[in-house]
Amino acid sequence: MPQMNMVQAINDALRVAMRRDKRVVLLGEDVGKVGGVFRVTAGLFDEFGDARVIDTPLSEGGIIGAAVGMAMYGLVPIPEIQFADFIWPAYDQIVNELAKYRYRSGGEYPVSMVIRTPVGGGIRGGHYHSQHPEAHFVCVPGLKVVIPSNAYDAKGLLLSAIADPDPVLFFEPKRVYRAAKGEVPEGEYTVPLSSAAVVRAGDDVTVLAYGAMLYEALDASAKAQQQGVHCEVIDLRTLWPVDIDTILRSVEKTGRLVIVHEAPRTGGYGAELVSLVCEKAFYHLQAPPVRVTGFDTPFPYTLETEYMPLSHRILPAVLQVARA
Amino acid sequence: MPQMNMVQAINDALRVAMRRDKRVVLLGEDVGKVGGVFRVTAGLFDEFGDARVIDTPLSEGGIIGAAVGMAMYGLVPIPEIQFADFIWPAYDQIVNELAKYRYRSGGEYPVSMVIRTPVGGGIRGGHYHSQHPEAHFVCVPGLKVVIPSNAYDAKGLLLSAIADPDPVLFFEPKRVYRAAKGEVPEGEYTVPLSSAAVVRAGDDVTVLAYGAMLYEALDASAKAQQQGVHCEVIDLRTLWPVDIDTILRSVEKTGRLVIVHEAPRTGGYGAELVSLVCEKAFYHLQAPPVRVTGFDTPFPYTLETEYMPLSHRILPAVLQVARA
Amino acid sequence: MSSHQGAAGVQEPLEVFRVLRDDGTLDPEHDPGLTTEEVVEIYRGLVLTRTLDQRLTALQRQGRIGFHVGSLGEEAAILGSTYAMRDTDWIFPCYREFGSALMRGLSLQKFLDNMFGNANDTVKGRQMPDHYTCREKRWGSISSPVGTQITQAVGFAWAAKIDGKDIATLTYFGDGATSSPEFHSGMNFAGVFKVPTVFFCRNNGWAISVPTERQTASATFAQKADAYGVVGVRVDGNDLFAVIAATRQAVERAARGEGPTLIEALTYRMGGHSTSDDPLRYRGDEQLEPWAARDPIERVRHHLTRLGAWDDEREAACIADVDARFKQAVAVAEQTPPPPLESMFEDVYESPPWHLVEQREQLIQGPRAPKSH
Amino acid sequence: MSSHQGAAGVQEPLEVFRVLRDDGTLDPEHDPGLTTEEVVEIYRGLVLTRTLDQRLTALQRQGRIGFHVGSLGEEAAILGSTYAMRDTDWIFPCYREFGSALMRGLSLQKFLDNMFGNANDTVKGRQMPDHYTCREKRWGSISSPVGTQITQAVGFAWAAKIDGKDIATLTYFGDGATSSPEFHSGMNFAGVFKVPTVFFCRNNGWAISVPTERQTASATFAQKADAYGVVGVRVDGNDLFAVIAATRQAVERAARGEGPTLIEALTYRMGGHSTSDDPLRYRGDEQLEPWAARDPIERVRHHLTRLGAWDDEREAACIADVDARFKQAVAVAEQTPPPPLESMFEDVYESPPWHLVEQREQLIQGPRAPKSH
Ligand SMILES: Cc1ncc(C[n+]2csc(CCOP(=O)(O)OP(=O)(O)O)c2C)c(N)n1
Ligand SMILES: Cc1ncc(C[n+]2csc(CCOP(=O)(O)OP(=O)(O)O)c2C)c(N)n1
Ligand SMILES: [Mg+2]
Ligand SMILES: [Mg+2]
Repeated sequence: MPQMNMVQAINDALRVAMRRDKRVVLLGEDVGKVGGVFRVTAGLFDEFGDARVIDTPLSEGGIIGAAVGMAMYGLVPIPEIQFADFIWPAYDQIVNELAKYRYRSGGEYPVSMVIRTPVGGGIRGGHYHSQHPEAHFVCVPGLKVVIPSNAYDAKGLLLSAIADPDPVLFFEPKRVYRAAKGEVPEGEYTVPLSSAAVVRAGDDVTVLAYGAMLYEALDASAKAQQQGVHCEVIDLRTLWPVDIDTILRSVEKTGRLVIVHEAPRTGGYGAELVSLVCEKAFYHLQAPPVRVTGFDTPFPYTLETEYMPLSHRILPAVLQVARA
Repeated sequence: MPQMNMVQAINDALRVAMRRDKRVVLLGEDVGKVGGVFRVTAGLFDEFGDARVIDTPLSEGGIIGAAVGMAMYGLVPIPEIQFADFIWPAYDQIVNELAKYRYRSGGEYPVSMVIRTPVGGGIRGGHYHSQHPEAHFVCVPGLKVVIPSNAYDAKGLLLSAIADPDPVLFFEPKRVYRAAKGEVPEGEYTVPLSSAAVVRAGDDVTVLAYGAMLYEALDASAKAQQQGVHCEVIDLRTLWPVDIDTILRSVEKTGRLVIVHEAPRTGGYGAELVSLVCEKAFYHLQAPPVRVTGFDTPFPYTLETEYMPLSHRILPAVLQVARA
Repeated sequence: MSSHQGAAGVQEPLEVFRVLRDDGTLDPEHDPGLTTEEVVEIYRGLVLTRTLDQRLTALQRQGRIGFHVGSLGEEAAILGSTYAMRDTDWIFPCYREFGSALMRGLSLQKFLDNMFGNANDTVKGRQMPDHYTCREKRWGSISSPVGTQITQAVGFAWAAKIDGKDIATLTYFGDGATSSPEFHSGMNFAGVFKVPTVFFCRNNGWAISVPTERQTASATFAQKADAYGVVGVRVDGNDLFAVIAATRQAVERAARGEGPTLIEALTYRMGGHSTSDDPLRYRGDEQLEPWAARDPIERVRHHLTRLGAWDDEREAACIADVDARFKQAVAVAEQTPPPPLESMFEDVYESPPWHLVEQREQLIQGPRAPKSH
Repeated sequence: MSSHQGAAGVQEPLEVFRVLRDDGTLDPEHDPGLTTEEVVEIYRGLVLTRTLDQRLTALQRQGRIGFHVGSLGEEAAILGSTYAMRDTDWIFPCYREFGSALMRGLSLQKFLDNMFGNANDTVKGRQMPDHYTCREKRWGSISSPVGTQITQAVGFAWAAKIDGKDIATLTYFGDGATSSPEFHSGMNFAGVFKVPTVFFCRNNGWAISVPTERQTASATFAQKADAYGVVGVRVDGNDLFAVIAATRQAVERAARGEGPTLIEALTYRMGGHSTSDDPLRYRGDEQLEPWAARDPIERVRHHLTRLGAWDDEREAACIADVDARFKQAVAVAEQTPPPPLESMFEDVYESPPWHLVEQREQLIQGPRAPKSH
């Protein structure tokens, strides 16, 4: 099986989807000739041409609005937002239009697409090239939110998302774009949406993580093990609708919960996870759930590694929860 | 003391602020000659003229972007977004600019303003005239989020917000714009931000509510009382930074928590409240916290009273939590 | 030749394209060449539209429906432009064009079902009145937010172009919507990619209480086309024939692969913004007078009367017919029950995920709201 | 006269305003009338800007700074326009105008402190390199998102107008930014309210890899002004004198209460978009040739040499001076420690609320990140 990093795996998924289905089109800023500022769409312009791999004017609202219309027609648009930090000009089209289209039209106009966008910090991007905005989308009924942590899942989840009848935000953790290498099958395969993966088994503490922070959670869990604390680490993969069963199964076993995410703590996605677990497994909890997250500030530049919830901050949280 | 409804109280606060400080300007769609579609700015155009009560072109992004520039100059802009449902085209200016300006400029450019906007359902507005989007703003570092439930607080909180050095989202619960009547002092007074009000004392269950749903929480609490359950109802008034002390004091007493909000449950502000209480008062909790909220669908039209977390849905939740 | 000069070459910016003369005759140079039967048919649609507007406003005043947003005075702009589109073309509406939907084939009953938000409403009672949908007639979905349909109309037509199909879209919006980001992006994308979209701007003088001179400092809306390398035309929106001719030209241009056209239809909002609005707060009734004198329906009637194709008797019969159908449809709509509870959870996703299944059960098992409809 | 005609009256849309002739002389009709000393002073700024660009790119290649976004080829457009503004006017920058900030008085040291994100950085190490701030010189705050400064510049100037002060703003942005919603709203608001803002569009041919013909179908960017009832002018952006003259006219217009001007400066991005970009992927080097032949700095040098006010010796001394100052500033910046941990929690609000106090303590008490700077 070929080795690929996440950029290559996503590129491969796009190629597979475009070869199989003429309706699939890509659009965005710099996705064409230059193949994306992260090279995720490299080579696709040459293979599929200007009508299907489209460099657009600089307007995220225009990109998503046009993609909505394309989807209504019957194409399968995969718009790219160059950095998640620049998705806000399209937020109206996403929240008020895309997410509500099927509902507001009584089912007459289902509108689905996959919005691809790189997220997260750790690339020295400061607060305009590091945001991790899942909380802003998980709270919007009608959207699905997906984030892979490795190359295999990236391709398999993206192919699932493209086939999905609902709009999907597909977040790409750019900190591990190149580092997350692994074996990736050629051709078609899928990783189902709304299915989390238990990536490390353990009985003491459940650690929920996703995207680039999964590796930090794993690193902290390995270190915790040396101190006798056995973590069960779950890669959520789909943030909404989340795989609640896998989470509950683990928490019912461990009774202890740590959640890791890069976004600021307040109003973050971690709060929803805490609440779900409290609602559904309260009496299993033996300690207060803990969120290890970015701080409630804009994402900084020089101090980014202090800002992010890296292994050195996860480990004490895990130990504290284990011993509470 | 004069009796006012919330519309009149807000109008009065604006007048007080504008009379005292020439730097205060209002801008928005239909805020001028016609005095706002809810008449909140009625009479201000006549008193303060076209340069300070400004009807703008139809662009929420333009309104907030221009207001940011005005604030940088030294004016005190109070932009109105006609319905919170239409705030999304301005979301980029709010999230990436307004909220981060002080931080990103190392403190050189503090930018403050009060963005007024009517929120919530119950006026037969369907999903484009009923949204209650606090979750989308509480998760953004740098913003403050305020929502009064009555006329007295509306004026006092608005005057505090206008004097505040940070950007404030001032949500006006339009369902009770006219119903929430009460005595409102003339002239200056303030209700401090980040201070919740215990509006009903009780030992059994803490109920957190705000805006229009406060009345539903109170109604349910009165009914619960008839069944021997004594609720402590807290009107949060400021959603962020929230008055955590008042919340904890109550939960530490009652050990039971019900949160009410109109917005969809998933990723809603209630999740943050559950998480904060779990983090800080876990061992006081005697039952799982419960969220009584709007459903995870776009806000419907015909079935809006079934959608909203009105008294009939709060009461069973309170009784369940009390008896758990 | 630059597009700037191109647009300017078509007409001077302040020139307004007219076909129907004051004496009821048509300028033969631009006459779109409709048969008298066709004009009568459209005329019936105009009368239907205006009559329904009046009846719906009355229903709202009686508290039987919650809201109505009407098109008084703008009927010719709306019906003429829809008429000019081919059946295979798609319409992306704003909220003020029920006349267009009915012309395309939305049934009066379905329209009324939406006004009452009942179980038969095409949008299942989820949206306000006047927010129906009619996909089978290639007619879009209505959103309250201003301007959002514009980029969507562009995306749709662009998709058809990519797919090699000769399909154009027409999108309606008001003068206020030209200030929206969607107008800017939609026009710009359409210009760059030569997308077959007709941008139909109903310049009715107002955005709720904000007059056009507060909306833009440009002398016309049509000239905004120039900023996007797009052809712009200004048409008398109260002249049915001019609207038809101009829209047809735009569709032909689209079909020839020459891309988009911006049409500014000069008309006037003769009523309030909606039933929630009281225009007397910001506008004197005397401002209506010049426009009343050029009423778009009267002008067609004059034209038809001159041809001997219409008279008072036919007018009365036409209105009586509308009234009868309306009464019947209202009666049915009012008796139709509200959408079932569980419908609230449908169509959020193609199929409800676990959390919606849970919430649906909670709602159904739980107590009913006291004021439930 | 309609604004359309007004704008057209100033110049034909495709005409480009030029002052500096190929032979190094100035068109006397439009000569902005600078003294030779003034021109020399600006020329030194141009050399400073270009030299720093080269040195910063080298630093980035050495891994000593993380990023740089340069202005190679656009120096005259940037410095000329800033020079033309009055000291009391405010600049709302994009990310490519460090030459403007230095001209206004940002110290080289502060600039380098920002490039290294150290404790003395005006933005406290919170933003990427090239995202400094300089309020004391009436120079704004840099945001990476494209276009957001445009409406803000309008709001600022509008506020000054409301306050009765004669203050204008100038805002920089690229050709790509004209597609943003902020350009649309900013131009529109400025037109409607006659706001004294100069919209300075650096048309450098590219938005990263997207060429101008993919950005708009309009023949020029200047003509977009017309859509807003605003005056638009097109100037040779590689002609320092033309840029100064056109910008001065815009400021004078603003001061007379006549509102905004859109200036399109025709120039070319001679480097990559930033140090992260490899332009060879989408652009041949031969495309640079015609622009290299009209290099904006060479042209001024030619002009000065002709006047006997500049020569190779002075050039070498000027660059040596820049290099010495640069070396010194880099040395200081590189030795300056990173911002203190607690600074991360300052300036989110005027004073930290309880949750930030808590989080600050958690961070300070907790373990340090392994790769902390
Ligand atoms: C984005 C947005 N902002 C504000 C509103 C509130 N609003 C509804 S209609 C309207 C005026 C629209 O005017 P125009 O585009 O001229 O259309 P018209 O109503 O005149 O047909 C406004 C401000 C809205 N629906 N959407
Ligand atoms: C809203 C937004 N979208 C995308 C980006 C990514 N991006 C950064 S610069 C740029 C191109 C800008 O081109 P232009 O406006 O012509 O300015 P130039 O870089 O040529 O000076 C893009 C797409 C961004 N910063 N902001
Ligand atoms: Mg209008
Ligand atoms: Mg450019």
